[in-house]
Order: sequence, then structure tokens, then C-alpha cells
Amino acid sequence: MANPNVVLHVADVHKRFGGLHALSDIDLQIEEGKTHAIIGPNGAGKSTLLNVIIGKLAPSSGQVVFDGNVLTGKKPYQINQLGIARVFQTPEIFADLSVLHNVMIPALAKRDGMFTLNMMRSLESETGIRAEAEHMLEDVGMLNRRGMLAGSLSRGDKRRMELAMCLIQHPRLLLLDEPTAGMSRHDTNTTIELLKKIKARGMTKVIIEHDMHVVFSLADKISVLAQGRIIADGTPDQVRGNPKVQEAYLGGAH
Amino acid sequence: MPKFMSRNDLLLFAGFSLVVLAMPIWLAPFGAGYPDLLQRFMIFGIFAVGFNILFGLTGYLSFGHAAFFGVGSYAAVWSFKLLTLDAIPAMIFAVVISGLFALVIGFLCLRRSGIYFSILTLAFAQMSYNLAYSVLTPITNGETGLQLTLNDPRVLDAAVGQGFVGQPVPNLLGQQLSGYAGFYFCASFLILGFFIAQRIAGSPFGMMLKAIKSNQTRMQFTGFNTRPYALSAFVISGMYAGLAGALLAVTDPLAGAERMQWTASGEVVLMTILGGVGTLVGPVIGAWIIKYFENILSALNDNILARFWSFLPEGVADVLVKVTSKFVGDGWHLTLGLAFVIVVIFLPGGIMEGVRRVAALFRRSGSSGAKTAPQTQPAE
Amino acid sequence: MTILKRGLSRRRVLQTGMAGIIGSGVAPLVFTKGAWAQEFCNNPTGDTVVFGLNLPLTGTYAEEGADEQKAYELAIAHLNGEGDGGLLNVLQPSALKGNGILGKKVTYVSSDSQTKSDVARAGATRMIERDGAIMITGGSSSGEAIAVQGLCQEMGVIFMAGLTHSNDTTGKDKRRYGFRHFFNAYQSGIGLAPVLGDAYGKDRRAYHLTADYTWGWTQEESIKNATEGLGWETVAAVRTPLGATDYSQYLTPILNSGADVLILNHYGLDMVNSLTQAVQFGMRDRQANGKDFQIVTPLISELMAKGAGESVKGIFGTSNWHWNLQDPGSIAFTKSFGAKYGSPPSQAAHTAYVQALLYADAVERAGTFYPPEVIKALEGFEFDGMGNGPTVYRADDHQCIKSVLVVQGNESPTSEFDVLNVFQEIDRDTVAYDPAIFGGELGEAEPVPMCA
Amino acid sequence: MFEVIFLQFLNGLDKGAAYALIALGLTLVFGTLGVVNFAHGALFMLGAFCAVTVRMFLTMETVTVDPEKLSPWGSPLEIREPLVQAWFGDFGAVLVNYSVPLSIIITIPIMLVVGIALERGIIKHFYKRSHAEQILVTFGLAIVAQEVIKSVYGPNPIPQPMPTDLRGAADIGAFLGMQANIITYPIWRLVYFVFAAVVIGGVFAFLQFTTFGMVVRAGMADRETVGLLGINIDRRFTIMFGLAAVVAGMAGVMYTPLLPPNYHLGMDFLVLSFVVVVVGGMGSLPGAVAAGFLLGILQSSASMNQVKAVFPGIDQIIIYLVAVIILLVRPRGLFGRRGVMEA
Repeated sequence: MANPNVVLHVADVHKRFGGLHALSDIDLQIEEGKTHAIIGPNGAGKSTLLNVIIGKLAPSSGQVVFDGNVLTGKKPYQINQLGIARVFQTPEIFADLSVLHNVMIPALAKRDGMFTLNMMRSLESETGIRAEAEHMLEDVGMLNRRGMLAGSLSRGDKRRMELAMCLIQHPRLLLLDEPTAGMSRHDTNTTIELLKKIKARGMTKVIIEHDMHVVFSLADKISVLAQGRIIADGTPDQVRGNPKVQEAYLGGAH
Repeated sequence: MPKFMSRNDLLLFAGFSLVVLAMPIWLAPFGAGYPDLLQRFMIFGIFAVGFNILFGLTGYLSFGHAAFFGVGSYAAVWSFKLLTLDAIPAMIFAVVISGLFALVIGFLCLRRSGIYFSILTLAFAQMSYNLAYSVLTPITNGETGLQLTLNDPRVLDAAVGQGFVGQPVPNLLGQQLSGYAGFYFCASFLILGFFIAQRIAGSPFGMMLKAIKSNQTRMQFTGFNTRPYALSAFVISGMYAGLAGALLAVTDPLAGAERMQWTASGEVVLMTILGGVGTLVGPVIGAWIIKYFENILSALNDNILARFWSFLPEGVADVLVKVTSKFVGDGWHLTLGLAFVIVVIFLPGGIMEGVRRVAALFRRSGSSGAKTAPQTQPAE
Repeated sequence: MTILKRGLSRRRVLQTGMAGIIGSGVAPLVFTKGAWAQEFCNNPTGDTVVFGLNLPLTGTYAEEGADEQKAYELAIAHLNGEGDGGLLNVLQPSALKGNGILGKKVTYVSSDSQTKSDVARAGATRMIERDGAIMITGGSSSGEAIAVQGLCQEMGVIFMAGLTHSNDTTGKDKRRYGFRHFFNAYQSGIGLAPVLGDAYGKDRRAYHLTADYTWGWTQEESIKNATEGLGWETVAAVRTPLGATDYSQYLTPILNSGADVLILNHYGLDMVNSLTQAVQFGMRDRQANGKDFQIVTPLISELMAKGAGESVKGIFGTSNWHWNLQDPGSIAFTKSFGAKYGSPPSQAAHTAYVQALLYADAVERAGTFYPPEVIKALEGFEFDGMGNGPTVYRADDHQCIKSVLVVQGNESPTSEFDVLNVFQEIDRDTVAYDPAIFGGELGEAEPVPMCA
Repeated sequence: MFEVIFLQFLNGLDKGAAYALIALGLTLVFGTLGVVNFAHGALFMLGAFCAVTVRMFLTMETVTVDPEKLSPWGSPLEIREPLVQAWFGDFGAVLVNYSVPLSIIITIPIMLVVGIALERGIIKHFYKRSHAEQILVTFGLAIVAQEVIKSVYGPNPIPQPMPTDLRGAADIGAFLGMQANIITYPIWRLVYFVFAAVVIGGVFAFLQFTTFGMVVRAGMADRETVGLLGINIDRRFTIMFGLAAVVAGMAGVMYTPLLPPNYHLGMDFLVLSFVVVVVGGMGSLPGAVAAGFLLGILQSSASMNQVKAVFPGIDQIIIYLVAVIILLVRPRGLFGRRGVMEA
């Protein structure tokens, strides 16, 4: 690998659905500790790209390399165990469990691996994990809701909890699919603050986002996707001035 | 020091054990205090508790659990025939065999989820049943059912020179297991099974199972390989079914193929739903209610009904006897079906949810003073 | 009273020290109380005695079960001195007095066995434990009979089998506490083969369809041996699943198999379906090997014949008994049953009724309900007047040896019940056989096991 | 050997037609409403009992008891006179003779009402609930239906004779110009086959060529979009449930001469029909029909002696075995779409 700082390398990935080219010739390098935003109009292939990285979809050709491991062909849980966590566009949470348990589960995954038959130990005795989870909830400002059923939370709280679920695993790479979509201005700002705090810890992040306010306040680097291709790549300032980007956004239906 | 069990769990366990052990006393006024029915309460309680570990926790709806029940019975009877009449080796043998069987079936079926999983389990169970009835007769003795005979080898018994007089029956260290002894034998296993289920539900493992039910995708992206979790739950619940089947063979040493039929699998589904799926006590209560109805409701006839309604004027009583007779005796299945439909529609949490709702109602009306009438529940 | 002491002391001897310790330590008082209160299982202490009727009221053999229930109710009424007395008047010799059994009024409890061995056994256990049944009777499948018979041996309760035709019931699975009045597949073979030879010739090629379970197999084997003894050839013997409803896939291969006789080793609804469908396939209108194609139903009852309707006309089979017989016993029973229920009794009803009477009579002769004495009274008992001619309850296998009927579907029935004709009565010497050929072991009557 | 295989194949088609017909209704309900209907077998059974009821009315009798004369079994002689023949003479006799096909006329409105009532009354409340709960409620309904039938009609099967003209076997071989008396097949089974083919074809044509059908098909593909177009798709789906009930009911009526109906007829067919649907792929109409024929032919050929000699007992498990293999190899059945029913 040319750049030793690159932690995730999406190499020459194509994805076709029947005749439709959802992704063409994607080559993307994400550097350690950076926040990399992927923007683009609706249907540009952003979520498809995340799905390919995380193992939900297999690329038609090309491969994804994470820290020297080829991810292509690996199962989602193996990819997660390598240190990649994801926040989904619509929160994927355990609606029937309490907020506290929602956050404890990923912590246990981090500690115990992808399968442990620990059925005779009591949850009560997992004091370490519990403290960790409570601490995490405090970080996202949800400690007072730890006993609630996750399904009964507001949409914004669900997203914050999902973020907490990812953060508690201390992933090396965090993928965020529109983390502030549908949030109020106030919630969005809290989330931005939270994400900045993580950034300070040096966690690598890939963010898909529509909200340019969010993108420009967080991203170190931006890639612009349109019709399945990367049309621009660079620092926020570089991208802002790129005429192709403006064209894509003006031409794209939004 | 980490707590072994929370106070609530301990209370629940103690209460449950007490209720179970005292059954011969408190069930006698209901006409159910005889050993055969009590044993069945225990056996099907175990079956339902085990089924709930799979269905209640992981949400995988198996329509083939009766197969493991049957395998447990056959394994136990074979242990009686080949090894010894003592119950303990038979139970161990049965649990191991049904566990292995569940491992194979579960490994295949869990490659699919949703209704595809249900149909796969159903297909395997029906295959087991059909084969047990016909081609596998050398192992299962087909329709007649596998029975003990005087000239079985019983190598362990023969080795210690233990003989017996009359028809061979299973025992526990020489103590016969018919009647109330059989009940307490089964009861101890129900209590043990309940304890283990309680531990599982309260363990990190149990939480993972509930998480699988809640959102399998999230589990995958959280770094869990869900299949071994689901498979473990499947095997554990298969072992419970095998244990229950073995106990049925201990209290009554005959293994028939009918207990593997899909309708028998359907019955344990009914029990679990009726009692309250996902709860610890619910499935047991569901099993008890169904077995009670099966034995008591089905025995009611027109004469008994006529006596029951006799306080009413003759014409009215006659009509009521006619109407109610459709729901008892041979018609008790109708009652069961109606009760089941009503529970699924109005009380998806089963009887346990009903109990909770009533309790909440009382708590509310109790706290708001004696004068307030019970509040009307808002419609869903 | 001597009996009582013997039962007690033996039982005590049996309990090893270890068992005693566990018994007193683990089991509560309730457990032992039941055991010592009576000297044998369900010894009737009041002025009534309870029969446990284990009947298939649903399932493949439900019609037989319903008819058996009517017969038991009739028998119990007659035993208690109600009604016209039925066969009480013709049983020879008889110890019955028409005042119940040993002066105790007979009552009954019943349980739906659903034609399933498991359920039958559970029902029998319930009736013994909860309802205190002194004797279990009924059932109309061999699986049920064998399962319940084993249970009764464990519990020390006499089982008077209802309709069960498998050789195993009094063969390899025979039990000291189980008794069968009905005939068996082996006797069907002996009785049916000569008739088939006369009617269809010695040069026939037979195709068997057999219900794939124990009874079907024993009947297939018996009929195969008997017909091959005639010189017939067996083309194929195909097993069909029990309770199969559509037999078409088993019937099509017969058409061009070179067979000219189809033998249906089915019973109950299976038989009704397979026979009706075989007729729909035109098998009775066919020619094969230059002869008319024929169908044989080795075991048939009027209930099945009724169900099969026109299909059964002219078809040969065997029965245990038929209401059209003209001996005094049959006439008395048919009249008594018909007057009460408006239809003639089936062979299942007959065997049920006779079994109830024979048990009662044996108790009267033994002078006690103590099962080993009743068993002794039944074993080797010679009697007559019950519709099957002189009959003996064979001591070696508890099988009644009596005459067997070859019946034929009635070509011109005068009513919906007049569906079978008695073609020939095969006397009991012809259908007797050596009990040793089927093996099995009866086991001991004493010490009497104790139900809880 | 040719005639043996040909007959067995014919038999497979015949069985397959019955399987396909039942699976078709089940798939209609699943494809449109997304509901797993375990009560579908019960609808089949209810149809069969429509035929039973019609025949009961047509064969009503007056019973005169003559206390003077006794029957051979000792009860007073009953003289029965069929009413319909008495009223309508020969025409009445024809009515009785053709009671089974005639019942269809009455079965269609009854089953339509039953189906619509079921959907409006209960099923519609379960659209949003999990498939497991749908299975449970419809399973419960199936139990209730069969117990009601048992309590009204008793536990024993009630034979329904086929019209006299359609009894016996037809010589297909001779009809096709081959040797006579080799390839013969029961006429009623051929009738059933044709009937099934007509109904299946009718349902397909209805969905293909009518506006109603087109809207329903669009709704099957994407319910929300159709809803956005301002079309009341729910009412159409209700009617589709009624239609599925009618198809099941008619299948039940025509099956009665082959198999005397009793109360658990529905449960007997339930497992089988689900296996067919799952093999075909949940929600795929062509899949249901193809799987029906496939399983019919496999079932039939597995029952041949030559096959059974190699694999003993194969005829008892073939259907399940095929289902297991197909589901493991092709997770969504033969024609299934991705993601259906896996939650």
C-alpha cells in the first residue's frame, strides 16, 4: 500500500444490479484518524458503497482491504470483529430490549468475540460491562433513559443510542450513514459535538451525509459520488470549489 | 462479590418450586390430584419450558419439536431394554441422543429463517414420524410402540445379577417410579429445568438470544455470529424435549410414534402461546392448562352438566346443557381453539400478560383510593 | 382373605432395603397411603365396580369405537339386570346372576383413544388411577391393544381386548393380564384361502397393498402364506402409509403388473378409501391373464362395507361375527342391540359385548375380583352360546378359539345394514393352531403389581 | 414398461393438479395480503362440507315407522321416501346424482362470504403483526373450524358418490389409438384434472387480463405506490381473499368423491399445501403451480415398486425430502423472490 496511513482501501470496486451500474470503478483510500465524508445526490450509490464495505453486499468486482485484511467475502460479523462499526440510516437497534442492554450487547461482542456460550453466568455479575455501558450512555447524554425499552425512544434518541452502541466497541473505523437525518437542529448540534469529541480520540470515520453543515463542520476529506462514480475527491475547500460537484448537485434531483 | 441470582429471581424460583411440589395437595380439589396427570403436568411443563428457550427467546418458530420428544422417549426405552431399568442412565442417554439429533436438524434448518425455518422443522419432524411408523420399525416397533419385555438383555442389570418378578418397569435405585414417586421424580426435573431456563434467560447468552429475536441484522453488524447462538438454543431446547420424552417413558415405558406427529409439535406451540411466550412461568402454565383441560374438560358429559345447571329452571337448564356440551367432552378442542384464537388476538402475551394487566389494574385502583371503580382499559 | 395376605407379604419382600429408605425418605405420605389401602389395584370396596372403556371415538377407527361403546353400555345394563338380559340367557355355562358382579353394580368410565397407542395408554392410566377402573376393555387397533395390554400387566389390571386382529396381540406380545376374544390374521388366512381357491381357481397372481405397520404386515404374511399354499403366486406386496387418503399412486402400477387379484390389507377408513378407489380405477371390470380381475379384503366389517358402498359387492373377506347368523345367541344379541339403537350390531360391538360378559362371568366363578384368580377362571374356559359356537379361551396365549366367518359383499342389499352375507362358517378345529408358532411369553400373574 | 411409466406420470399430473390448486389459493393470499394463512386447509374442508350439506338437503327423506313390522334386527321397520325425487321425479333423481358438481354453484357465494368475513373480521388486524402471529391466529381459526364441523357433522367421513355417468375408468389408450385396456384412468380423476386446469387458468387470466387483476398484480409488486395512486387496494385485496377462499372451497367440493370428507381433512392438506408453496417460492403463483405438479409427479413415481425397492420408505417422505433439499439449495424456493418471509 502506497500510503502507510491508509486504513481502508476500497480498490476498484464495481457493483451491478442486473443492468444497473450502482458503483463503477470506485477507488477510495481512508486515512487513519481522519473523518472522511461521502456526499452525493440521492441514488448516487453512497449506501451501496457502505453496504459493500460492511459485507452486506458483495462487490461484482474489486475488493475492500481494511488494515491489511481483505474484507471481500467476509461475513458482517467478522468484519465487525476486525474493528468496523456502522450506524444505519434507519436505526438498527434491539427494540424489545432496554437501552442499557442495547449498549451492553456490543460491549460483550467486543470482549467475548463472535460466539461465547456463557449461559450460566448471570448478567448481574457483568458489573464491568455494565459500568462501561453506563459510562457510554452518560457520554451521549442518555443515562437517565437506560431502563427504557429502546423501541419506545424518540427517533433522535434511537440514533444517539445506536451511535453509543457503535462507540462502545471502540472501533478503528466507524461508518455513519446520515447520522443526523430527521433530527432537529438542536439534536443535530449535539450529535456534531459528540462526533467531534470522538474525532479528538483519533477514531477513523466515514460519514455519508446530506446536511452540508454537518459535513463541513466534521470532514477532513470529502469524496463526491454521482451515478456510482467518484467525481471529486479532496479537502472540503477543494471540493467546495469543484465545478463538477456543483453541476452534479444542481443536475441531481434533490 | 457478584450476585449469583437477584432477589426477584430467587423468589420466583422458590415460589415456583413450592407450587410444583405442593401440587398433589392443592390440585386435589380440582380433580387433578392423581399421579398420571400430575406427571404429565411436569413432563409437558419441561417440554414447554424448553420450547420457549427457542421460540420465546430467539423467535424461531419450530413446528417439529415433537420429533425430539419422541427421540428422547425411544432412547430412554432402548436404555431400559439394553442397559438397565434404572432411570438415570436412560435420562442421560435420552438427553444426549436428542441433543445430537437436534444438532443435526438444527444445523440444517437454521440455515433459513422465518417461515422457511418453520417448514423445514415441520418437514424433518414429519419424516421422522413417517419413518418411525414404517421403515424404522426394527428400532421403533412402529405403530405398536416400543415396549419392555421379559427377555430384554439389560446388560448392566444382568451384570450385577439383579432380577425382578413380573413385568419390567423402570426404577430409581430400586425404587419404583410409578404413582407419586414418579411425580416427584418428574417434578425435580421440572424444577431443575426451570432453574436452568431461568439462568439462561438471565445470562449474557440469554440476552443475545433475545437480541437475535429483536434484530438479527444488528446482531450481525455488532460482531456476533448469530447462527451458533440460535443453534445452541435449538439444541438446548431439543434436549429439554428429549428430557421430557424420556420422563414420559420413565413413568410409562412405552414409546409410540404418534408423539412425534406434527400435531404434537403444534400442541407445544399452543401451550407456550397460551401461557405467555418469552416468559419463564407462562409456558408451564400453558402446558398445565391444556393438559388439565384435556383430562378434565374432556371427561365432562351431559349428566355432569345437567347437575351443574340444575339450579336453573328446567327449560333454561336444558338449553344450557345442550350449548355447553358442545364445548366439553369430545368438544373440548373447540374450547381450546377458541381460547387460543382469543389469546392470540387480544392477549399476544398470553395468560401472563393477562395477569400483568389485571395486576396493574388493581394496583392503580388500589392506589387511587377505595372509592374508585376499576378504570376502563383504553381500547388498543 | 388368604389371598389378601399373600399379596401383601410378597410385596413387602420385594422391596429391598434401599428402596425402602428412598421410599420413606423421598416420597411423602400420600405415596405410601395409596399403596397400603388396598390389597390389589382398585379393589372395589363400595357397592359399585367400574369398567374402564378405552374407545377410539375419533380417528381412523372411530366408527368401530362408537359401536363398541353402545355394546358396552348394553352389556353393563344387562349385567345389572336391566333390559332384556341379552346374552345372559344363552351363555353356557354361566355364573351370571343379573345383579351386577358379585352383587356390586357395574358402572363405567370411558376415554377417547383417538386410534393412537400413546393416547390409549394415557387414557387407560387415567381410568385406572383416577377413576379406579377394575378392568380395562375396548380398543379397535392392534397397536392400541398391545400398548394397553402391556400397561395393564404393569398395573395388575385385567385387559379384555376389543377389536384387534394382529397375530402379535396373543402372539409375541401376549400378556398374562390380556385376553382376546376376536380372531386374528392367521385364522383369516386359514379360513379364507380355501374359499378363494374354490371361487377364483388355483392359478392366480396376487398383488398386495398393505398398511405399513405391524398389523398390516402380519396379515400380509398370513394371507400370503395361505394363498401361496393354494398355488397362487405373489406378484408384489406394496406397503402404503397408514392413514394415506389417496391411494391412486399405488393403484396405477397394479393395472399392468400381470396380477389378477388385488388383496387389500387395510382396515377402517384406509380400507374404505383404497377399496373405493380401486373400484374407481376399474379394477372390477378388468380382465387380466384371461380372467376377471378380483379384489379381496381379508378383514372386513359391516361398518367398512357400509362406508365402501357399492364397491364391496361380491368381495370376499373374513369376519369374527355377523348379525345375520341364525344361532340363538346371535339372534338374541341382534334383537337386543337393534331394539335399543335401531341398527344391527357390528362385529366390533359383538366382541366388546362378549368380552364384558366373559369378564363378569369369570369374576363370579372366581368369587373375587383378585386378578390372578380371575385370570385362572378365564384360562381354558369352555363356553358356548355367544354366537361363535363352542369356544375355548386358550390358556397358552389367551386367544379365543372359535369358528370364523368368511363373508361376501351382498349383491342386492335390502337395507343399508345388509351389506355382507355369511358365505361360510369355518369351524374352530380348522382355524385352531399351535400357539407356539408365534412365540412370546405371558409373564406371571403374581405377585400382583400395584397401581399407585 | 412404457405404459407403467405413462400411467404413473398421468397419476402424478392428477395429484399435482390437486396440490397446485390448493397451493394457488394459499399463494394468492400470501402474495396479495402478505398473510401466512394456516386456515387455508380449513377453507378447503369447508368447501367439501358445502357439498355434504347440499347432498344432505337433496337426499332428505320422509321416514314412516311401521310398528307392526320389524326389521331383521328387531327395531320397528322404517320406510324412507326421498323427498326430492317425490317432488321433482326424474329431474330430482338427476339433481341427486349430480349433487357434487351442482354444489359448486352454492359453494361459490358461501365461500366468498366466509372469506370476506374472515378477512374483515380477523385477518386484517394481523397485517402489521409478525408472520409467527399470523400463523398462530390462522392455526387457531383452523382448529375452531374443524371442531365446529366435527360437532355438527360428527367425526366420521361422509361419502359423496360421484355422478353415475362419471364412475369407473376411461380407456385413454384406446382413445389415443393404442391397444385397449392398457392405459385406463378413473373418469372423475380426469374431470378433476380438467377442472383444476380450468380454475388455475381462470385465475391467471383474471389477474392478467382484467383491470382489477392488473391493479392487484401491481399491488402485489408494490403496495405503497399503488396506494399513492389513490386506488383503494385494500378492498381489492379483501376480494382476493374471498377469491382464494372460493378456489379452496371449489377444490374441496370436487375432491369429495375421491375422498370422503371428515373434519380433519383441512389439517391433512395443510402441511402438504405449505410444503408445495414453500417449494414453489412464497408469493409466486407460477411457482405454486409448478411445485404442485413437480411434487405430484415425484410422489407418484416414488411410490413405484422399482423405486421403493432401492429406497425403502421413500414414498412416505419424498415430499418432505424434496422440500428440505430445495430449501437448502435454493433458499427461496423455485420461483421465490429475495427477502420474502425471512424476517
